[in-house]
Amino acid sequence: MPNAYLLTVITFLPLAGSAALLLLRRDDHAWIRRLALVVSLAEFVISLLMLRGFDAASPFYQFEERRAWMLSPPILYHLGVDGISMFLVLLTTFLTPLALLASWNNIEKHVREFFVMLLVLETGMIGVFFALDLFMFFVFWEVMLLPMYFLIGIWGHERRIYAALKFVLYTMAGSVLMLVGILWLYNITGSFDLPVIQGLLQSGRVGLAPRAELLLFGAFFLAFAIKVPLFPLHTWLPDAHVEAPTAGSVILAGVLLKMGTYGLLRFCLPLFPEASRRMAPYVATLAIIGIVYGALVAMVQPDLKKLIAYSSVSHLGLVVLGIFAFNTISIEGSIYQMLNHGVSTGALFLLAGMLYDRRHTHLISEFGGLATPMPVLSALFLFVCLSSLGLPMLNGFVGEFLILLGTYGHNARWASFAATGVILSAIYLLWAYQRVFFGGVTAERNRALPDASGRERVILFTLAAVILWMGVGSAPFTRRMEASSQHVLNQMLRPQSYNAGRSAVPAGTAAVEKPAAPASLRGEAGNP
Amino acid sequence: MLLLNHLWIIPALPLLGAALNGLFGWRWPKRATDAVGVGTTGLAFAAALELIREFSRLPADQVPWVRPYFSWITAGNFRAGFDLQVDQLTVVMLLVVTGVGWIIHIYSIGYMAHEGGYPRFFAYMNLFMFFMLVLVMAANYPLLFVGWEGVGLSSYLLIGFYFLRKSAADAGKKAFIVNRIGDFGFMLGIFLIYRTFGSVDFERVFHSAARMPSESGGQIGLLTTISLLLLAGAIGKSAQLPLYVWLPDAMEGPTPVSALIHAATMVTAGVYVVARSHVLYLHAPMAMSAVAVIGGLTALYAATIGLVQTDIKRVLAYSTVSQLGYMFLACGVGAFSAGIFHLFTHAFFKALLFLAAGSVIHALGGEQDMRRMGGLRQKIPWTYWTMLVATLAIAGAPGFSGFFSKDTILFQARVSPYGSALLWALGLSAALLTAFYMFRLVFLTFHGAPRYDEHAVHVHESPRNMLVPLVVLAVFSVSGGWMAAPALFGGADHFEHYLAPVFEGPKTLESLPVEGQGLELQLAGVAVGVAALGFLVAWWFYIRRPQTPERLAETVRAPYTLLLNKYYVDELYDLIFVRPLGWVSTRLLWRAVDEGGIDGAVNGVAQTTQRFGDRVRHLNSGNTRSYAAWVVVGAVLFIAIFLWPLLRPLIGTVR
Amino acid sequence: MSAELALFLLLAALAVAGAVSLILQRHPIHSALSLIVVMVSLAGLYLLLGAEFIAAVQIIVYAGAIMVLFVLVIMLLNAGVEERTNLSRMAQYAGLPLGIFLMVLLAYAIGRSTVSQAPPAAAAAGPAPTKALAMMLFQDFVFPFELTSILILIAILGALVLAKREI
Amino acid sequence: MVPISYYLVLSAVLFGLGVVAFVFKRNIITIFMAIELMLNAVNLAFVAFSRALGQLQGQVFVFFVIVVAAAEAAVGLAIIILIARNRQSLNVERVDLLKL
Amino acid sequence: MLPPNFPPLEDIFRLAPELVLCVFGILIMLVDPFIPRAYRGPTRTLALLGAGLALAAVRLPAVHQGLAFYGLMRIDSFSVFLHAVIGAVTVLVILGSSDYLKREGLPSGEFYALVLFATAGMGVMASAQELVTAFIGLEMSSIASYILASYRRNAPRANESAMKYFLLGSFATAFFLYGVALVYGATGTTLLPQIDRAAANPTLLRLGLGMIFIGLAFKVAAAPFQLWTPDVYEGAPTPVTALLSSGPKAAAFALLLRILVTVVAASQLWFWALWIAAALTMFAGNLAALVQSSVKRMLAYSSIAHAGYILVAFAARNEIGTAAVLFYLVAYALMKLGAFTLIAHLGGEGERRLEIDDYAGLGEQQPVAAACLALYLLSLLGLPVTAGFLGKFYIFNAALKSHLVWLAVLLAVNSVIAAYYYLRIIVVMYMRPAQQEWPPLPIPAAVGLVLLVTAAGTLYLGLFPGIVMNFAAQSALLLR
Repeated sequence: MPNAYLLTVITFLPLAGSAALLLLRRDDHAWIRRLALVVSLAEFVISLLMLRGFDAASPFYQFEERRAWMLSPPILYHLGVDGISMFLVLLTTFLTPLALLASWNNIEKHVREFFVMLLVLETGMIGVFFALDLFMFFVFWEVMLLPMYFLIGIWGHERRIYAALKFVLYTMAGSVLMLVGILWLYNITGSFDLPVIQGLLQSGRVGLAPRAELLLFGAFFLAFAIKVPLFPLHTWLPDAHVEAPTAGSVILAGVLLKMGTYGLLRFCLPLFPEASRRMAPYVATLAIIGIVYGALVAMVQPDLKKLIAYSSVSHLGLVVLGIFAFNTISIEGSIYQMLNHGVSTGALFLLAGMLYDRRHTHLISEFGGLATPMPVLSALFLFVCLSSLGLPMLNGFVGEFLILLGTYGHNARWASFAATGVILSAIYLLWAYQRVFFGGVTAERNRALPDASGRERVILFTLAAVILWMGVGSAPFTRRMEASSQHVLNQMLRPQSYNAGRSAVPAGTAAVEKPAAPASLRGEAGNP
Repeated sequence: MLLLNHLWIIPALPLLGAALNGLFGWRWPKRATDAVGVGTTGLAFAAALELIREFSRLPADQVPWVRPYFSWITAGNFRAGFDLQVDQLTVVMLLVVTGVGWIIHIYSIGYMAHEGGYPRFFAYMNLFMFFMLVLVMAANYPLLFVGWEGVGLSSYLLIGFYFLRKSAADAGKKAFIVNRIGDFGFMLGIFLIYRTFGSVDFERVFHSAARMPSESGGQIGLLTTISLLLLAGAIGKSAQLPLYVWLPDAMEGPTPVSALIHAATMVTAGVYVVARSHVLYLHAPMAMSAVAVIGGLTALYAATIGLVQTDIKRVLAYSTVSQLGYMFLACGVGAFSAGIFHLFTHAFFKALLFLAAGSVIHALGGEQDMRRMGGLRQKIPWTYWTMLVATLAIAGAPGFSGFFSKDTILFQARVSPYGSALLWALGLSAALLTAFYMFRLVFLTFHGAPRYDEHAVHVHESPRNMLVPLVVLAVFSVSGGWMAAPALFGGADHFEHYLAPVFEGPKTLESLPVEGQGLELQLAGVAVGVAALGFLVAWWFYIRRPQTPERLAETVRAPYTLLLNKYYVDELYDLIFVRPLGWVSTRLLWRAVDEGGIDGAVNGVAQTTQRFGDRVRHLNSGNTRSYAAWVVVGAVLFIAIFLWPLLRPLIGTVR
Repeated sequence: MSAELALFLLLAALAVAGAVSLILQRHPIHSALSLIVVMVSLAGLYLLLGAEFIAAVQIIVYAGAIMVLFVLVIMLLNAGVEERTNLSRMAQYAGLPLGIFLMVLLAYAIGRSTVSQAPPAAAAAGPAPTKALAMMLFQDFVFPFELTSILILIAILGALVLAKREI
Repeated sequence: MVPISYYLVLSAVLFGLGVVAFVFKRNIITIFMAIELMLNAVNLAFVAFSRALGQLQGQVFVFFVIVVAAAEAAVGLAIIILIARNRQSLNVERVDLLKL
Repeated sequence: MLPPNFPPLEDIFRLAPELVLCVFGILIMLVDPFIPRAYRGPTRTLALLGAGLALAAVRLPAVHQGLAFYGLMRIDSFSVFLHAVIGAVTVLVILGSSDYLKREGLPSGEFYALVLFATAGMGVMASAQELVTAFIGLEMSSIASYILASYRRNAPRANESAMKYFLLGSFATAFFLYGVALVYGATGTTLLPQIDRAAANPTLLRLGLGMIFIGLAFKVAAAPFQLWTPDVYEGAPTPVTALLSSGPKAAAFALLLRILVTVVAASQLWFWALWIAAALTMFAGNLAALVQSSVKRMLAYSSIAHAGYILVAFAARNEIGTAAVLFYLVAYALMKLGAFTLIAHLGGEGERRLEIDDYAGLGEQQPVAAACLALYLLSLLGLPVTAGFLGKFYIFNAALKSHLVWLAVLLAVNSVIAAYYYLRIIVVMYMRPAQQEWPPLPIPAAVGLVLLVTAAGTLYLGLFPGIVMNFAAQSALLLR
């Protein structure tokens, strides 16, 4: 079987690349950049191989790799991909080269280390999406912190150290509790293997007391909610974004935030359905608050990057809402919205970074009337803004629409409140756009700013193309997510939850057939 | 059958034009831009005609003719496809959009000749055409919404065309955001439709809706809710109360834009949607009356503001709002075909008015204030006469298109089961005011003595490529009405019959007894009389006794200023919504909650930990005796724990 | 009240008195002497308990060697009267009271616990306890015994490293 | 025949006094003496127990304790001498370079 | 021709490591006087040889497991494991200290001899199952440590740390000893396996075990007995600190563990004490470390915190916990040895470069050293793919196995607090420019070797803990 090691290769290729980078002379910047770019592009191409041979109809993990890693406690080297993780990995591998290009020549110090960090980070993120063993998942989850920490802390702006520490401590606070949760789960089920645990819990062979389930849910949820970030836990985000270098912001917004929502989708819902249902109203409330709150705060930000950061809070609130509406449409919408947000917000940060390269500031008041000196950049900026505010035929709309549609089917009130975000996003984005690009040129020094360079055009037009494509032809994506997001809901079905009649799946949107055990469940069900 | 099978060609043509002009326009010669911009639209027009020809051959049972192309959004069992459809309603809209659109494009060549960003302008215009066509040809709500938002976008771009002017940029933003507020309702409407009917395709929705029982007047059932939600969107798009505020500001855009988007086509999208969803509305009486009332009120309200405005384009803007009110009124009383008919005629004469106004502005070198016009009749006769025609049409002079459409609406308002005397009165008074302010406009602009500096500006008639469109539109403004002239005027009401398959609504005309016809005659007479009255007052004010208006304004100061300032609605909204929002976001949410509350808490925890750390650190005083003391403390503590069973009784005795 | 008890009480009183005066004396020499008193009285108690050998060792090694060492060092450093500084509030307000409380606690707990008293016959273990002691020391406990030799070695080494004058 | 618990109480008292002394005294040498006092208390306990149990082990342990005490004394006094050399005070409270 | 009651040869084998160490210690003492001061080669070689041989000799007890010397000693894979750890520690310490001694101009012969003797003592503690023997082992290592602590005779700080260590240490020892006496009195034996069997006097037994706990708790620097640690570690010569923080601590933990596992009464009695001590210790260490300005002292506090983590595993009182403790001891020894050795090296003449701020810009000056230090710190922090993480992971696992959820949560909270100050050093090293210029110090071969071993070990255990962990788990099982 040719795909036997595909996932391993995808996961560790960037790591190998970074090792290779270390072999280069540290002042040989040209080659360092080239090598890094080549690696990341190769990575992207290889990751595309997943599409070939990916069975869209199957809800189960594919290209699985399962090897024993440690014996006591039994920890596996277990990779696998399904319709959810595949696209997130593709997003990662797609954004990384762009991030590399974006930081082509605005990194002054430690160029080699910078690219090394970026590649290590890529490995970490991909690992998070592939790992099917809770221990492995946690390892990648934590490892990925470090490069980000350095990216912000070393190559960031003025208050970078504060931001970096805040980022790490926030995340750790959550993830350490998740570790407790993972081990507790292990002591209950005797396994770290996600499919096995899933099977045990779902078949009722191992039961969770409601209280225990709630606590476990909390332990996992907190970690993910911080990462997302959900409303009251979001304050690390603006700082991190503002201080991070462009590439850092892009990856942070593009991928890292998705790890939170991914975690919710992959662990919280399937493993702790009852708790999820019980907490859903509260989570949804927070999500909605986040949507409105983020938008409103974004509206009044004087700093472009901060504005985008808060807009992320708003958008991801929507994603969380979609996830906790428990139906196929909204969940598919959420997954799709993760990708959209990755692309659009990534693009926004890239654009902000380009402005920064020219003027070394993010303050909106410093700009104004830029449409005159740089028509192309401004046109593309508008395009991205439109996609981010959910204009139909651009990617953003599809996700929002599906989420709201599905949520409306589940709870009309939630959807109605959430939909106000549609208005607000238009307000803050267009207002910011107007202040930056419209009107006469306010500051003289802005008059001579150069328009988008060749490199920048490559980046931006690529993104624009993707935005348009995902907006018009969403079917090829959603078709591959269908089975998996359906599967998430099926995994939420427990015998008792039937009798309780609290099946959160609205009739019609979710087939109610008992899911067969995943291939990997056979063999070693029920470790000691 | 080429076009029937390839409906997509029609929207695709302008899109192509937009793409070409947008990408390469800036390095092309101007002529190429014209060719692409106007050519694609013209082709679209031709294609539309061809389509209508083919469509007329279609057996009735194949109407509406739906063509699915590719599926756009699919999730679960939800599917929104890129499906286009054709039926009589679509045909009418197609004619208006492509026809008027094309004419206006031609006009723009002359009008925009000396503007910067020429290709950009045509790219935006074509983009608008594309979205508008998608809107009218869409076969399901999401796709309609695509067009809906798309035209909003293009209008945003075109209003903000002179983006160097802050007012223009603001106006564009305002238009988009206000529309968004309406769209918010529209989206919810779509969601509810899906939840109710399990589909968003027109055919299935209407089919199943038709079989649902009609909801009684008072009750707000599913259908009513849906209809009201959709109505919210329509109100936003068609600038009805209370979301009309964006349209007058939208006049910041170039005049052809005002003519095409803010008079002829886009703003009528709301009417189109209501008409398109008439099945839902007919089952929701309450929604119907909501439509009617809003329409009627808007018609009157906007007209009153129009009375005193001095900016020529703003007058026309408010008149547009008012006329849209008429259309809503028509739909509200169940006379959908009448509404569409008025849409049709209005497209011609209002476009004509705008273009003529544009011609005037062009002639005066950008002057828009009527107080600095006058006596232009001889200088720009073509413009004058065409404008006069349009004015007569809108005022409802017998024989002109406006007469028929408006008359039908008023009549329906009176007699239809949904109608009432009140609605009729609203419409009638609006008609009066309309006649007055339109003639006021004409008199102020073309009659009397010139009030502009004749040495500074030398007035010149517009070039031919601007005049030809005026003439063409003038012709339609007159003749457009005859195709719908009711029977009693010797006309054979083609229009009503043509749309009949779409609106199997109340056929009031056929079911009308003889005295009903008499009634219609009387009503028509009243309407005409009212219009004439308006004309006379205007004549009296501005020709006979030109100083009267000032005196009047002096005598009734308060109402005058109120009208002059458009009832202070903008200020009101600013006070109620905009400022509080900004304040809350900045002071409360950002500073207080975010930085003060949450971040404060986080940093507070950090500092508290530090402080604790300092405490613990100071246990290490460096003095060995203290350490020993701590050892003793620990020893006692632990021994107490270990000997607990031994000590408990002791403690008991102590108590 | 038997003579033995009387003797015990006397010696005990002496020991406690010595300990107390160790605490109260201000000059190290006096403290050292009072400690010697304690040790000697303890040796007496050992005799009462029938541990002649230990009693001897106590006198020779402890009172003899170790305490002499102490006195020597005191002389060497001619340490004067100790100054009763009270820099450690902890020791003053927590250490001392709790120390006394600890003493009471221990005394109480131990006194309350009834110790299994072996029959006096077995008490005089074997004819010549010292011989038996030697046997035990050099057979059962030969390993720790050897270890103590290393311990002494370490001590010598330490004294050598730390206290020798030059370097 | 004196009950063994008398001895034990005595040893406890002595031990406690040692503790008190340790906390109370300031002169390093006397503090060290306090430790010796505690060790003596331990020895007394050992001997008493060995008597009570009718074994000799206790006495052996005492022997070991004494040896250890001797070793400690040697090293401890050496350290004290160093202290006295490096700073002209034997007051334990004055020896506080290392703190916080 | 051996005397009649000479112990069987087996016993000699079983105690081979200790014997080797003592023999070489004596050997060094004999050789040292005959070689000139400046010439340090031979003693170091001898010391390394001795430590190395001792480490190798661990093989012997490994194959001849069983009781020795009338059951005073118990050689099982538990003690073998610890002997291996301690031996390795000694080798590394000797390697790491040689250059330091030369730099500071300290006599090396006595130093090595003392290190070897101390190690022997620790070995005894690790395998003794008779309390007095254990006590003597304890004293061996302690007294040797006192001397080593004040090895820089003329540095007042060194003397002070020695004094504090000595006074408080013997104070605690007295408690321990009194405990032994009481246990003996209560049960009539000091052999751990027999304690449970003997018809015990409950109160005395409780008291005795309690006193023993107090004594050992002091040795492992558990709160509230932890106060001596920072002062002693800071004052002592850094290589000695490296030894103290790894060796004696491991031995003390071993003894504690053996008692806990062998004596059921103890494990019942101690539970709450362990719980409280663990919680207190974690917080005491981390909170105080939060506000330190000297790297050395901060690491001293952090070692307190880590003792707390280990105590959590104690409180779990199950095989997993035992295994976790063993694994953690290894990981911990690696990290601390590496860190302290590096600090000793970076400290420079007379250990003057100890402030955190002095490390500013180290990442650029000495990338290798900075990278190693960062690795140790991250491992102490408990970030994955380091030994520290897995150690913590196993501890969590053990705690949750016996449902100590809240203790686990406290541990979690603490590791977040800890993250702050570990990361702070990394921040300074990599994200701040150097203030005043310290001359970059080339890393000598021996130190480099230590760094290599410890760093590699930290990473390796972080990725493949299998070997060590299985060994630990198995010895934990055999301990019962």
